[in-house]
Amino acid sequence: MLTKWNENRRYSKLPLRVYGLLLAAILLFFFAAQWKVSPSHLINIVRQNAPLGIVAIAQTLVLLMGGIDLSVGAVMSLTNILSTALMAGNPDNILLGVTVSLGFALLIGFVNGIIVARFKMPPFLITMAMATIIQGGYYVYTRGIPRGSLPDAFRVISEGWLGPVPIAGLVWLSVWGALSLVLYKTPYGRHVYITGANPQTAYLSGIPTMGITVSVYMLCSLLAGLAGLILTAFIGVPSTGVGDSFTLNSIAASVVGGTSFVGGVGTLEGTFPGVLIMVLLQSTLTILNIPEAGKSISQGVVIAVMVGINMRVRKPKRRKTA
Amino acid sequence: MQTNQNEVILAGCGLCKQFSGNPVLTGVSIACRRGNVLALVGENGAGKSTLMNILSGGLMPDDGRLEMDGEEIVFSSPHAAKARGVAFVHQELSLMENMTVGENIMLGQEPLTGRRLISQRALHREAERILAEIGYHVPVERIVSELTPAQKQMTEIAKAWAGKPRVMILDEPTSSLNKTESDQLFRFVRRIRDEGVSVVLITHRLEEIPLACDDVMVLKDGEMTAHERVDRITRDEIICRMVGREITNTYPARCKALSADLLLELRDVSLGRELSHISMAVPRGSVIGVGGLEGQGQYELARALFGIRPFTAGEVLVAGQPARIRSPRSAMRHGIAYVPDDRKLEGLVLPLSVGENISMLVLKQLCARGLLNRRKTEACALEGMESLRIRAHSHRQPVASLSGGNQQKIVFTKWLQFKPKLLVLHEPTRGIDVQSKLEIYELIRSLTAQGLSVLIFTSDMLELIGLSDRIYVLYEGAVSGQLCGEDATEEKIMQLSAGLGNAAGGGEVPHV
Amino acid sequence: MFKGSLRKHLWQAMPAFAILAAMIAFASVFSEKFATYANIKNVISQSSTLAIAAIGQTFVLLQGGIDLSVGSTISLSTVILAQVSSVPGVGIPLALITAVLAGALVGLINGLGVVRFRIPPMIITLSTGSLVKGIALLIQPKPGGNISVTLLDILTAKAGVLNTSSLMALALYALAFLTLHYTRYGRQVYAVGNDALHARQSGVAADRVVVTTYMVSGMVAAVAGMVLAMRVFSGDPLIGDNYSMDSVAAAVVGGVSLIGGSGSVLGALAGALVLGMINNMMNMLKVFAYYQYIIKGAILVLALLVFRIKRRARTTC
Amino acid sequence: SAEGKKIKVGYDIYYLGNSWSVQMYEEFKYAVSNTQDDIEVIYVDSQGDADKQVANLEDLVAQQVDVIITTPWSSSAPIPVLREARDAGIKVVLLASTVDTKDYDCLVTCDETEFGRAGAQWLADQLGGKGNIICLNGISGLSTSELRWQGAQEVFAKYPDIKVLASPDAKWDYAEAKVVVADLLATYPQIDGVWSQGGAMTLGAIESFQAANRPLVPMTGEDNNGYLKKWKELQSQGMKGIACAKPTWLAEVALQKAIALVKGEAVEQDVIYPTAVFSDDELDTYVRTDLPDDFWANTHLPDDVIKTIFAQ
Ligand SMILES: Nc1ncnc2c1ncn2[C@@H]1O[C@H](COP(=O)(O)OP(=O)(O)OP(=O)(O)O)[C@@H](O)[C@H]1O
Ligand SMILES: Nc1ncnc2c1ncn2[C@@H]1O[C@H](COP(=O)(O)OP(=O)(O)OP(=O)(O)O)[C@@H](O)[C@H]1O
Ligand SMILES: [Mg+2]
Ligand SMILES: [Mg+2]
Repeated sequence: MLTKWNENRRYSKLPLRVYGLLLAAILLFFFAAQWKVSPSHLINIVRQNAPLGIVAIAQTLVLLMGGIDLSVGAVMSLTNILSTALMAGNPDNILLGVTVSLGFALLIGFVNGIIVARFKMPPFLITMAMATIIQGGYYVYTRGIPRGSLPDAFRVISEGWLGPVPIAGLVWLSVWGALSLVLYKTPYGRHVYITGANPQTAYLSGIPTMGITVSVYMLCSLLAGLAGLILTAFIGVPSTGVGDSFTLNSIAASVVGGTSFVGGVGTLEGTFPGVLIMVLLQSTLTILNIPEAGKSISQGVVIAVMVGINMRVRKPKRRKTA
Repeated sequence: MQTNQNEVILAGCGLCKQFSGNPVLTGVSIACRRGNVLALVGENGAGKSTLMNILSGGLMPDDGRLEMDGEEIVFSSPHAAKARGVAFVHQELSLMENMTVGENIMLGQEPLTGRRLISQRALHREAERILAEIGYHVPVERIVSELTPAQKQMTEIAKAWAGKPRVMILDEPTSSLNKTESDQLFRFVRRIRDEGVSVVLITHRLEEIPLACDDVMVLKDGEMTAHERVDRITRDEIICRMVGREITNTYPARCKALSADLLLELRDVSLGRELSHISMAVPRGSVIGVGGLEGQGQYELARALFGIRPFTAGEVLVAGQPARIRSPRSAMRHGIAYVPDDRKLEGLVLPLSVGENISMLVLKQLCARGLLNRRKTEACALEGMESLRIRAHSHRQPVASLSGGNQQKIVFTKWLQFKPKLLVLHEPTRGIDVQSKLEIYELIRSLTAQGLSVLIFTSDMLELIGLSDRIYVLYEGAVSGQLCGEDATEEKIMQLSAGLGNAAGGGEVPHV
Repeated sequence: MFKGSLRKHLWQAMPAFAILAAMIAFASVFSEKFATYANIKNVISQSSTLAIAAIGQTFVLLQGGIDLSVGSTISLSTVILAQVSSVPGVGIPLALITAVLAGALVGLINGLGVVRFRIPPMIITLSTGSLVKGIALLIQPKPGGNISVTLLDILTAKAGVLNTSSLMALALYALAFLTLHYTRYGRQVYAVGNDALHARQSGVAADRVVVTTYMVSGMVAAVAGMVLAMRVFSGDPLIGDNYSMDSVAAAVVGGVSLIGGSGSVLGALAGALVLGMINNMMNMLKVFAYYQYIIKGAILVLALLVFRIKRRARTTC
Repeated sequence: SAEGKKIKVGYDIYYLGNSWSVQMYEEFKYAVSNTQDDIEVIYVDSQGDADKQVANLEDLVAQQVDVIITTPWSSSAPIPVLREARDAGIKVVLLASTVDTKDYDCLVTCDETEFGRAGAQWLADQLGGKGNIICLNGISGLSTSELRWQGAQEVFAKYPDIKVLASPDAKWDYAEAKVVVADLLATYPQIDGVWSQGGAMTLGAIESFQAANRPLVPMTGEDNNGYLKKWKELQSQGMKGIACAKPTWLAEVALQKAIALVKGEAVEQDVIYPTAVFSDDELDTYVRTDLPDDFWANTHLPDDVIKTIFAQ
């Protein structure tokens, strides 16, 4: 029994260490707030960060598949502008706003995926260029002044509670759960890992690598669109560039959670604490009233140290054999 | 064998090594002597590469010590070992794909001009000289990624030799070489031995041992089980020490008559300028071998069959029906499986586990209600490991941490799970130990008995002769002749390989 | 003329030169003001900061890393110059030395983070970028400061369309070209970028090579910061932000592989000029701002796509 | 730049991603369409990037415009290029933001420190010179943000009993402010007032107070319609607010000055308007419930133009 447990632990993929770091981050947060904060504030933090949580899951998927998507932030901004413009405060238009903005998100993911997969282009630059194009697109569309507003009914996804559970948090957790199931329990998910770790082997094993790549970029954009909608529900207004900061944050959260850039390594179970660690850190710094310069410094140091700890323990330094 | 002074250059005493708690070497001692060639043999995963890594500074032993010229020494890095004259040609090639052959060979010792800048001209001239010294020709200005595996292997050896080492360790250097090339290598090895270099040669082709080696050392499960002069030990004894029991018959009996029922037929297929008008027939339940010198179109033919770079002309018939094979997926739909020659790049997914690699082609079958079933996937993985005796601690271990031979077996198992009708094997036993080889041969035979056909591309002459029911020999992208299993001899094959047709009814239309 | 792998590396830079030529031709035809002395001078001075930063980025990319702290290092360098250079007497040399040393230190931290603590390059450089930005904000919370006028005169002294800064950029390119292609160190940078493990097995002190490339990048970014400080005649803790991404884009448009091991620093020069010219070209063609984003993105994609350089299948980020 | 010739104006929009900047640009365009003079405008966009702004100004110089109208993103970066422009005989009009030298022909703006002071003074009065407050800043390192904060600090320094609990950056951004204020509310049981640099931050702060079920406290803000609407909505519940306003019609003035300069008329160098302050009583005249949040109240644009620009 014990050996069995031991063996399970040795080859376990659950990133326990990240949860350890999360615990540390929570303690630090409470310590900084001198234990005055009520634990329900933590639930609120989960609620408020559902957009980041979801977009980080999206980013993790792409990283697992061996890519990267620097256009998620722009997609979120686009969804914000499109959905508010289309809903224009009218509850009857919610469906229209949601479908059209998610449709655009899917289209962007499709273009990203096709260019990356079909023409074997580096996703780092392609998605970066895509972000610029999207930005230009919504400037042209809005002429600089975003229009429209949200019907109150729509804001339920950010402000609503089911008893003690915030709906936004629920959406986040269900996205996590659903994609975990897909990633670990379906052939498709396996194919994502295989394609990410070695596209050549994947191709020679009859895995439709092009389809996998395109679909993952589409899924990523779709999730970014969803995150953008929830963010919009939070903000309640259209505003250019609301999603921009989410690109780098989603990558940082994925990596803090143990996902690697080389593809095929990482889990969604790590991304969840990764996101919370990032935002708790941010809140801790606000509470401690650290000025911007100090925030910048401590954020840099803490992320580096956390990823460093994570990496170091995961892969003990060893000179490799042939 | 004129033995020279028995002076020991590099020695390891009582070396021990564990990986995550699993002992791989337990108290092995080894001595590399001046002017001596030591053959190191053992099953896959016996610890040969690990031992050599320790000798050459790639790994630190957990216990035991190294001595050089009688003094204790600690190599902190491969660089340190190299500086002391210990060169190691790794089992897995370690060339810089984006550099030229010459730049690779001279890496770290580039000739400098007066202004301390690299002289590219002198560099390539020098590289050419080193290659000539070994007795090979490889175009020195070619980018490495464009080379054949054999050319890469030679470049690798030249690179090691460029540093004028006193101890040269070669880890399975012949696994990607054909007979002529191997012979050339052995001539070189004998020559540098006579110059006083100490050579350690790891190989799974036991017949090569007498050709070049003075001593044999056998490893089994991380322990030394024999250390003898070559002339005092027989091949069977070596095998016995390796596996712990006696093995006699190496090649299983071939099937008597080829079936008239063709599973695959190639009619006049061509591929650009690389393959021209090839016709071949693969009867059901047979093993068809394809031989020839390196680079005569074997690589292209194997890959075209699997749809990676499809034929540009001609007809392919699968089970009598014309088939359009445009991609690996369509090849798989026709029941074709392909075990590629480069396992790391094309056969495995290194960060994933043994089980995930084995089951990757049959995921659909392992599902229950659309979701992967844990019990089924585990059973699949365990059965796959069992069938080829894959040596791993657990099916959840990452494939990257397995020994080379075991990795090769995983690629093999993976494709067997797929239950193909035609198995295209490209150097299937590269780096596999004798016993496992035998097991694979037997497996191939038992599969053919059940109606599976096998098309095997190999540079191992004995394997080609021993296993094939019919042999096609390629020369410059065309079939230069075919031989029936019984008639095949090394000479005939060599003749055909050199483009000297008509050796044995070569060129006849391949019908049964 | 060039032997060995250099020919291949230079070949990869061709698309960037072609795009550059096409852009110049297009703009000269459709805008009478484009090919004027005043504007050529503008293009050159607008591109020199990016061109210099791209040199360091190229070293890091070739070695298989990425440096996203370039932008903050540039800002820090401007701030150091603004704070120190006008101290009477020792100001100028002290400022230059401090800035370069600071850049080297940033690079050292990046390098050690990568080799000692195995933090992915993108993350460690983003982190140090954040750290350095904080330090720059601490030193000088808002744009301004006193840059030495003597220094300004030196660095903006003109020689035709070129000034000291652009001449410096050219000199750095020549130096980088020789270093990368004609020294053992350069060879090692490529070797590590091809495969760090194999390079190590071949006796390359890979860790040291990695660390030095980050230090080169940091120091070169500091120089880029000086050039920028002269352009804006002040220190500014935020001004460099865009250079991190742009320097990567410049190098990659110039054919430097994001997975390391191939490409040439000359390509990075062409890439930097392409990027540096997009804005100018559109201003000269009077393209309205809204469309500039779209065109800039499209040119980036085009630069990579049109020529569809066959890369290794394994293109990670 | 002789009489009767077409006047070439280079207008630098400092940041298209900022609705205030866009409204100012619309105001400028409207003024252009109304002017009697024969002018041609070349627009460039600096994307809130000091470095890009310098490049854009250089490009305007190369195009030999007669006058440049720019909103310096950094108070020092454009100095060399503006000098170069003036050496080339180009007039320079600074709009809504200044540089650290006098190397310009005309400056049209409001006093930023006054903006900070006015809000802070009002808040201090509301609190009776005593209480815990939080302050929401823009972006550290930008002159607007630094100047407004400087003005506020001058006032708070006079009231030793006013304690600034925290003064984080919220980037004039609604979402950022909402998160930051939520964190501060969770930590500090007693917050008596909010000083904000405006933008959409005050709106975010109000919503966070509401979400945390905390009583509303006096808050300062800008004439951003989103904030005004919220304030109006909550006025009946006792919400106390103030809006400092930097007018977008400064652009109209800038154009007039630019034309005058090119024509060789005398123009005073510094045209500095006082910060307009809207208090509770004036709210009704400025709030526009029919317009979106991104509208800024202190404008000279006629209603029909506003309606087309901000059409829902
Ligand atoms: N070596 C490879 N490794 C991974 N995926 C590959 C590889 N080659 C092709 N693919 C993928 O397989 C699918 C189809 O392959 P196919 O051979 O038809 O490529 P292709 O688009 O025709 O390219 P080309 O025109 O260069 O031959 C695509 O998803 C492609 O991305
Ligand atoms: N880095 C590692 N981590 C964990 N286990 C390892 C590692 N390297 C080697 N091993 C294990 O050590 C054992 C010996 O490996 P080694 O590579 O020395 O075998 P070998 O004798 O060279 O076999 P082959 O003939 O297949 O090359 C194998 O069981 C292998 O799984
Ligand atoms: Mg081995
Ligand atoms: Mg094709």
